[in-house]
Amino acid sequence: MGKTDSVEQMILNIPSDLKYLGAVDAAIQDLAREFSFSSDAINDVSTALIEACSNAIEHGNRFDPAKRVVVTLRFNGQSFTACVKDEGPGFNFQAALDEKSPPDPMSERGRGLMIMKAFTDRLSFRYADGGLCVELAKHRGDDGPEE
Amino acid sequence: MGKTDSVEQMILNIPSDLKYLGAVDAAIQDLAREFSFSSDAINDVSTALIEACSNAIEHGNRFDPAKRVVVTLRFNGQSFTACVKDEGPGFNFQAALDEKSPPDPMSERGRGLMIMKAFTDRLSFRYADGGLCVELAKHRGDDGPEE
Amino acid sequence: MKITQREIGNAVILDLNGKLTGGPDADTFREVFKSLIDQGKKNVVVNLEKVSWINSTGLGILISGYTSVRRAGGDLVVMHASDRIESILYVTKLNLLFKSFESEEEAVKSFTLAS
Amino acid sequence: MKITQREIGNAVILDLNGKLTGGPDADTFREVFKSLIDQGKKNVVVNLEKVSWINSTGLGILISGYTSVRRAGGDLVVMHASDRIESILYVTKLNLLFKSFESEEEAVKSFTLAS
Ligand SMILES: Nc1ncnc2c1ncn2[C@@H]1O[C@H](COP(=O)(O)OP(=O)(O)O)[C@@H](O)[C@H]1O
Ligand SMILES: Nc1ncnc2c1ncn2[C@@H]1O[C@H](COP(=O)(O)OP(=O)(O)O)[C@@H](O)[C@H]1O
Repeated sequence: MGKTDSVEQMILNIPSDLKYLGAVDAAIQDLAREFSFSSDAINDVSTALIEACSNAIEHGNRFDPAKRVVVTLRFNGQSFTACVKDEGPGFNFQAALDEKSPPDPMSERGRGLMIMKAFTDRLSFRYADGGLCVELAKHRGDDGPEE
Repeated sequence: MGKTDSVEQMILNIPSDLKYLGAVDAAIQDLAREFSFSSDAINDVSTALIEACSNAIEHGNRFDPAKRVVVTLRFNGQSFTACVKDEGPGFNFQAALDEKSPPDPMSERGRGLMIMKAFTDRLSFRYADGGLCVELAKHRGDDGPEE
Repeated sequence: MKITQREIGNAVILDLNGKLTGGPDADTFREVFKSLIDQGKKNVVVNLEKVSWINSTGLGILISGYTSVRRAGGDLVVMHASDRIESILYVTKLNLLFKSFESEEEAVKSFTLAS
Repeated sequence: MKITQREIGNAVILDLNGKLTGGPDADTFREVFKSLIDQGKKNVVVNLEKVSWINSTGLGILISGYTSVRRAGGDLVVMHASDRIESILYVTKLNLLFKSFESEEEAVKSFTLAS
């Protein structure tokens, strides 16, 4: 049974509403377990993915009920990649990615990108189909030390 | 914030592979909890939905890796509806729905429709976009006795 | 789905872990039962405690196990089924086919009483 | 998210249940803290045992609670955080801000030692 990359993918399409984050989290956790990810790696990908979805809902779509967030999950033998696409204008992600100093410890915001960077092996942004797409990648984590 | 029916929906698009059923199950369970379904109703919709997806993968798409199953979940205040769409030729669902006698107790197959009927308030089939769509509906179950 | 096997008295306990959905699971299950019967072990308790859910194909797998041990003069019972699985057994009337127990002790004792 | 409140000695324990994600949760949380401080209760243990996950907005909610009790001369600590939540606290260095305890006893005792 020949399997291509596009075959082994699950797509979740949700409204711009935080209520749906739990369903995304539950789905990615089950799938990562199904693909034999280590429990640390399962936690890491779920955390990073939920963070990307939160930003897409809040900053990308600004909770606009008419806009959608589309999450594409791809597993192959060793790793997982995800794309979280919103319908927003995007932002200066290069500056944000280059930012090295952590936010003020007492600040209530500004830790999302830091979390996504810490819990993935690769994090990138691109514009696609009239929205921003955040791409995350993570190794399955059975043959190397977890961070 | 005006909400229409199409807004409050989540769409899951999976390959024709049983590995993905767990992610669908996990998502529907979390969402039903989020929408305050009773725990009996949560179990019932999950069971019926998984059964519909199993049939779509096995009988509809015959495990063809190039074919997809698209699950649309809709919640409103009181109830849940789902559509499970495959890319297969369909079957004589009217005869199957009219069937009143249970399968032979020792038969290893033939209990899927019976389960879907038992765990939903409404079950129907229709053809759409070159495939079969199974529609399930279930009340949220807090103000009436469970079956 | 993972299956681990242990014995108490004249009963074999199969601890299942995962989801029971057909596909590759069906073959694994059939092989386990074949090998049990070859060894003359025919009283089987299927522990569903760690089975999060089951579909109708999964029920078929249980029935195939049931059929093979009955043919060999034994029995199959289940234990620790969740509410969700209990209600599926009830709706399909499979609760009339294989007994369902809440404790391992009762499940194991059921074979002694029957024989 | 549900919040229930109980007291042990001079500590208030907030048992959270659900996901900590911002939105309406943030307002609920702020009101709870406002009312606690109005009553002069400023040593708070946030029980995360039943919190399945948290995002960065949820962290912000914890920080806002922390800020308000510290301003009132009290403290906020967390307990029973899952591995997943612990690793988020670690990565964001918030483990340096609020202490995390594995037992309720230790969490409650932390206030007596500090004051
Ligand atoms: N999907 C997005 N669309 C638009 N802007 C975004 C998106 N994701 C992040 N941003 C911008 O990057 C900033 C930093 O994001 P983040 O580190 O997650 O912190 P926070 O969400 O708490 O502000 C946000 O305040 C926002 O301006
Ligand atoms: N999505 C579908 N596409 C085509 N045929 C279907 C579909 N769902 C059910 N069927 C047909 O209905 C029959 C009965 O289904 P079911 O009651 O679920 O039992 P089982 O799946 O064990 O055969 C199937 O054997 C199949 O022929």
